[in-house]
Amino acid sequence: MTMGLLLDFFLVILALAAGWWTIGAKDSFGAAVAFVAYGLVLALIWVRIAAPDVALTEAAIGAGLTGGMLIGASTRLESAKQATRAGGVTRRLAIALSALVAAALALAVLGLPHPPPSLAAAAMAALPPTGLGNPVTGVLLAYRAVDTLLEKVVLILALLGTWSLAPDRLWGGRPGRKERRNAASPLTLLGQVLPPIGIVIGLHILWVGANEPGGAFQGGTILAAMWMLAVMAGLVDVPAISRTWLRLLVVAGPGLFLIVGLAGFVVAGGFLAYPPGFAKPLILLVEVVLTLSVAAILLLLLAGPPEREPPR
Amino acid sequence: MSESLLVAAPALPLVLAVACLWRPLREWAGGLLILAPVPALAAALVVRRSSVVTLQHGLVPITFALDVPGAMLLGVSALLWIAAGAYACLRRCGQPLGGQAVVCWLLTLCGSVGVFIAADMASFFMAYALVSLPAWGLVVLDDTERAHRAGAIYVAFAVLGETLLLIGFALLAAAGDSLLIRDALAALPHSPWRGMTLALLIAGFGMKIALIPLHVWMPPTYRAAPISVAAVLSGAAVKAGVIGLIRFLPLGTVLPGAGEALAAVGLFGAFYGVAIGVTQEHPKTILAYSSVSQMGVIAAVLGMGLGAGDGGAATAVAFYGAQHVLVKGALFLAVGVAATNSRRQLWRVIVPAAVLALGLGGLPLTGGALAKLAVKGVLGGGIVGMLANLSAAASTLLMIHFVHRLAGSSAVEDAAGGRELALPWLLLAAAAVAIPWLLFPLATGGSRLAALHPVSIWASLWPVLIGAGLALLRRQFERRLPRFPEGDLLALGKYAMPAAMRIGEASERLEAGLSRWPVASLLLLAAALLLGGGILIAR
Amino acid sequence: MNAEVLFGLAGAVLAGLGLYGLVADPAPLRKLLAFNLLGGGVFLVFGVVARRGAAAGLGGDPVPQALVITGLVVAFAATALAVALLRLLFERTGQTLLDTAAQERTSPDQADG
Amino acid sequence: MMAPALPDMPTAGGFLLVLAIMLPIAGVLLQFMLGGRQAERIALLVMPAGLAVAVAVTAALMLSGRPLVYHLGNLAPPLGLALRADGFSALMLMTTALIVSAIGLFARADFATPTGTVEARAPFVFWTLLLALWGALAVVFLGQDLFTLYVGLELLTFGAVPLVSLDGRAETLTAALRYLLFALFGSALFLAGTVLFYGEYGTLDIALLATRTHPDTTSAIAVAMMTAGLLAKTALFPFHLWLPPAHAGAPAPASALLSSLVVKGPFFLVVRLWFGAMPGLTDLPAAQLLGALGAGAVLFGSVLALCQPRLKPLIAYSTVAQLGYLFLMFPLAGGVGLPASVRMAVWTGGAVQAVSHAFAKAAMFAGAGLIGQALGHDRISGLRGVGRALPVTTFAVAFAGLSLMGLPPSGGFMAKWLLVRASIATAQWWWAALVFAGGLLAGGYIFRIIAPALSAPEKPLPAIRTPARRREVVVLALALISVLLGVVPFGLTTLLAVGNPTIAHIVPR
Amino acid sequence: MSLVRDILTVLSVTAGAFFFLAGTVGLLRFPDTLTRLHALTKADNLGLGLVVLGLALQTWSGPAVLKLAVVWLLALFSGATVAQLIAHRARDDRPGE
Repeated sequence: MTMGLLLDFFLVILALAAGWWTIGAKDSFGAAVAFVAYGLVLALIWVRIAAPDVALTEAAIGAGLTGGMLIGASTRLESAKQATRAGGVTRRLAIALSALVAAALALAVLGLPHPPPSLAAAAMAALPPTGLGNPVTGVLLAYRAVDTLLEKVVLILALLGTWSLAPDRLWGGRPGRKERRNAASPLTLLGQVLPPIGIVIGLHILWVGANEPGGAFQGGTILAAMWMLAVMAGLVDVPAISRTWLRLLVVAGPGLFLIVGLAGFVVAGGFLAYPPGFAKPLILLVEVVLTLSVAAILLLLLAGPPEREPPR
Repeated sequence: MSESLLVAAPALPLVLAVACLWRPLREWAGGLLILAPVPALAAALVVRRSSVVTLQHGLVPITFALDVPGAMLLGVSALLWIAAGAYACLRRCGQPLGGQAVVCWLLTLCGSVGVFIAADMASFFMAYALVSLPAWGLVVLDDTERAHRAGAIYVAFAVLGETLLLIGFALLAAAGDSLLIRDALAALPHSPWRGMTLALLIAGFGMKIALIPLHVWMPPTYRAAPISVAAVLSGAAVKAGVIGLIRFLPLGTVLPGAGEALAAVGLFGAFYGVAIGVTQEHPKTILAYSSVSQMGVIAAVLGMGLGAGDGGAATAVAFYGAQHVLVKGALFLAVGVAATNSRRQLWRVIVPAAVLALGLGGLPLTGGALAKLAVKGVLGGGIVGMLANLSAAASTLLMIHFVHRLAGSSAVEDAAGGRELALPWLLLAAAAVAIPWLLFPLATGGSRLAALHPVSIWASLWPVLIGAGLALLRRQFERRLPRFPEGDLLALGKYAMPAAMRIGEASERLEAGLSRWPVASLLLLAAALLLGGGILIAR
Repeated sequence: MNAEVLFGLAGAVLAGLGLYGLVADPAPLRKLLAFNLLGGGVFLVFGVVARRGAAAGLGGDPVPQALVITGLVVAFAATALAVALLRLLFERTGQTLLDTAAQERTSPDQADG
Repeated sequence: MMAPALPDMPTAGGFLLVLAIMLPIAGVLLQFMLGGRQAERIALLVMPAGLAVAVAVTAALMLSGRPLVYHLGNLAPPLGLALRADGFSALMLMTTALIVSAIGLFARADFATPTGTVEARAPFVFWTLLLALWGALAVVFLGQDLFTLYVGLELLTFGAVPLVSLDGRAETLTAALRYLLFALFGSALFLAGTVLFYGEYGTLDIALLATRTHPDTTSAIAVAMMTAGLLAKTALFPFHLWLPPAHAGAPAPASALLSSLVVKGPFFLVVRLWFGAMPGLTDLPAAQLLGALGAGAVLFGSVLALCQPRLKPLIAYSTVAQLGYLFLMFPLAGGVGLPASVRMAVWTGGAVQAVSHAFAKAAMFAGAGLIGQALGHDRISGLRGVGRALPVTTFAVAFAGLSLMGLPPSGGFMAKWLLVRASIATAQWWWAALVFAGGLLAGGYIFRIIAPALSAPEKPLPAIRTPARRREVVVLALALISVLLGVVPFGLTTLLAVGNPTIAHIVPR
Repeated sequence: MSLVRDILTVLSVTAGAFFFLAGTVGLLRFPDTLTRLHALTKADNLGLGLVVLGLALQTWSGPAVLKLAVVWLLALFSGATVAQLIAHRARDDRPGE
């Protein structure tokens, strides 16, 4: 146990150091790199506190996607005019107030009750009818399904918001610039070899999500990463945003989820209720389609607003 | 049946106002202006006193009732509205009035009628707002720089008055836990906020009746408004404040402090109005200062009534006010009519106008003399009564000055309109003479003969004579009189402007600071900590 | 001192670091990084809450764990939208400052059609 | 203190709540998929349906006198999620449905897909986000779970931010970015509080929390953080830095939605938190702090509105000011021994203020849009003569102004009257003085618009593009509703008492 | 038997950790991009391989060993590619060549 605590202590030091670096780094690029490190350390911490599903998500989203996106942004904005640093008084006040709020938060955490309240038992008790083995997936797709559904709508709105920044003339066009394919580039090789393996792994993570750590979002992230890799290697191009199949792909997941939910009114006596015996297949079906939608949305979010003329 | 007239009286103008949004109807607007006040007049004549109508709609029931003071003021106001309406459309020489004019006129009329019959606070407040705010659209009708300046001042004071009243009414309603004026008033003497309530109500209504120093809006407004508008505003609309004080001051209860304070302010205003008025040039401005003075007398009477717990003051004041409605309305129209006459025929206007004007000073046998007689009892014979007599002398002085200016400055208004303009004016002038005689017994319970008694005649004559003497004196010192701008104290506003600008600039500087990200976000953190602290401290 | 307390305090400190960056760093991109840092801290506290609720043979309460997953996705969506805005702002103006536009709100005639 | 009530059981008709949320959401998905002109058509189709659902919810509440409750997936809280509509929710839902529909009709001219194009950027984004905002608000008004509400708030932010920068000018981009970042700041704080609540009570369901919460250190910190986060999102003074540029910079129909509805979402949650999840907080000094910030908003926002040279920023600062009145609810509804009639007055006053401001502000911004389009600018100094050119619009703006000033018979008046009465009854007359000052200042800034608009132009106006009569009528209708709310309160007290145990017992049914 | 496995695991993982450490020291101490890459890729690929080997000895079940092998191979492959990309970039950026 002490050995474990020592490891935890080490991880906390690492996380704090990465956090400190993220805030204190001289340039944005350094800060973004530090943030990726922070995300990875956090992922390890999640493993330490018995939350492997969160660890996977943190690694994929927190460190991977968010980090990658911020690193990309920091290189793009390198030449941005730098604002003057906040004045000494501001900084001192900021330090004082942030520290006070953090102290309050710490105080609140220390004041959490014993024995702690928990829904773990309730979540396990409600799991058999869904046919799932992983209670986290149960929470995400059955008990609190509406959160998950709305979260997908949040993603779609973020995508719409990103697209809305395109100039009118380029509306409907392809995001990003065309990557040139270069047969000699190692990236091309990577783009050819890795995606098939990645897709298998992504689907595997989705599939095991029903019973073990993993699930739609983590799987979708890997698929999106593979797609992005192929795009970067110039093997495929990002589709034009006016493509009907693309739009369909984006809304298919939440759409199907919604339809299944509404069908619950008829067949299971309630919105987002699953008919007994069909719960697991339905949930898996929803998850598969969600994974595809998530992959598409993530790719498009990474690709940004349309930058090329729409197809005629 | 006759009670339905009580509903029709405010409803007809409102309905017509809404209907006038439809353009073709506005072609007949002139007729509408004359027609709209007719139910109110009928109601004043035929509806039984103490009849109550309650409409049970909405959040609060709307209650209308008619008592003697209300009926008197309602009737004469309706008459003035008819006459002024006729004047307004005759003056346009057959051209249609603008939509803004018609709608604002009708809305103001609706409010003007409503305040006299409203028996609950909600509908009274509503009517009071109607009589105050849409009138802004009438004040600025001439669309001149002067009109807009006056309009801005007018609306500022109207809104200020409304807001004071809102809080006053809220206090009153809280005291009585009822929205009926009668119930709320009955509870007022026991209210813990009695002083505050009275102060707010007097200040709010004082704004309307131009109680010093809240009078500054009145001269520029009347000066800038078209003749017919000035007539209804000075005659009818101002009486919303009078009826407000009648309705909301607990006149049956002895409240010496408040009453005497009100009386003192009122009497001061009665002289102050004259003092500034005699330095003015324009007849409309002089009439405005006369209103300041006359309303001061009314406030004094109410104050004495309040101090003595004299419930009869209400009727006396209403009678005094009714007389003022007709006279002041007729005098404003006279300014307009005078402008249409050539200098040689001017006497046809001047003579009747002079009689009416001197009536305000209490010339024997006029309505003014009757009015002064009616309030004499309330004022008493002491120093207050004496001061009231002296104020009559002062009024005479001011009115002689008015007639003088009226004769000396024909064509002060543009001389549109023909001879037929005189018709509504003459009608009103005749009413101003006759109606006080009709109402006198109703108001005082006494006989008309009392007014014909030589003692009474002398009592009202000597102030007039003194006033005439003062007028001669004034002519002697004409050149040496100081000149005050319209709205006298308003000139102090120019010192307030830079202060207001400084507040604005300071706020903009503050905003520039607050809209900086670090400032706002630090404040957010501070707020979070304070909120947490605020919850924990109390634990 | 046990692991939960340790991680809980770490979460609070990380949140404080994030708050400081969000308040004091003038560059929007750094604010965005700080927001994500702050989010990480808050999620970590949630993780501690989940860990404390370990029961029924589970290493942690699955409900907060699931909520963290949803929260991470939402935070990512926010980051994506903000980055897109930042990039466009940079392309248009060559800078990404938040405070100048507000304080120089004097340009009189930017009529909104 | 609120009597501890048992968590609500699902009621008949609860499915309406699902529809109220999912109808717009389904619309968003369809719009995104079909795109182009279909986006507008779908929005126009969803409007009557959503309106009907809102009416049905309100009617169900009025008839049964009980709140509607639905358990999603037939699973009760704490493990499952509940939706619940009490009187206040139904009122806000109804307001949202009406305003979204009105603004939808109004915006058709601004956001028509041009002929010859399959899909244009601004129309597609606007129509989709219109329904998205509707769905998000429905979540905020009906959600019972703090985390679902968090997701709803994010949905609201993500729907609102792109609307701010819809025209793509650099200033609006900056405004959108400020809005987004500050809103995210608020989200993080809200989330931190949510976490603590779960850690302490093992549930996030508001009805369950109401029976479990006690004001210990952790809860106090949690509530403080959540409240601060919500204040950032609702732009209460002095956290309003993002609001004026965002609301003044967005296209007129979008500004109308943002100013009238979107800022009410977080406010609604503060009410939920303080009166629902943790009853008893309003007795504490913290409630006075909220009231004080509200007072600052009223005074400061109004003074700045008086200083603005242009119409839309003026209206935006007026929103900052008017939001302040809403926060008077907190100090006024406190007090352990407070009579139910006073609570009633506070609730009704707050609700009427929220609703009438929503209608008035929607009318104001829409009217400002028409004026701006007609004149080609929105400088206040150049408004002379607009009254002649656009009489209906000017009339509507004046009417809406009446409500903002709180003059009778408007809804704003009714709200202020009730708040003043409550402040007298609770012997906190300083709030009455604030209402007094706020009314005067509002009178000032409304007068600054109306007076020049009604005067004759100095020189003949350049060619005015007269808006379609239909659009003017929509603006007028919005303004009239805000005024009529004071006269015809539509059974408001009865509705507001539904599901509000502090006042339910005194309302006659 | 299991004792032998444990000993092998400890040796293997320790050796792996040593290579990681060496690679990291190289990353920090070497003067330019190419030499740093040199230190990092070699040492890390070998280090990860040794760690994976140690872990595989512990699990000793088919699928798990397979997964570990896949992890190592993917890391090798992507590490190699990324090193190539960085090296290209470093060469292109080097001034005066």
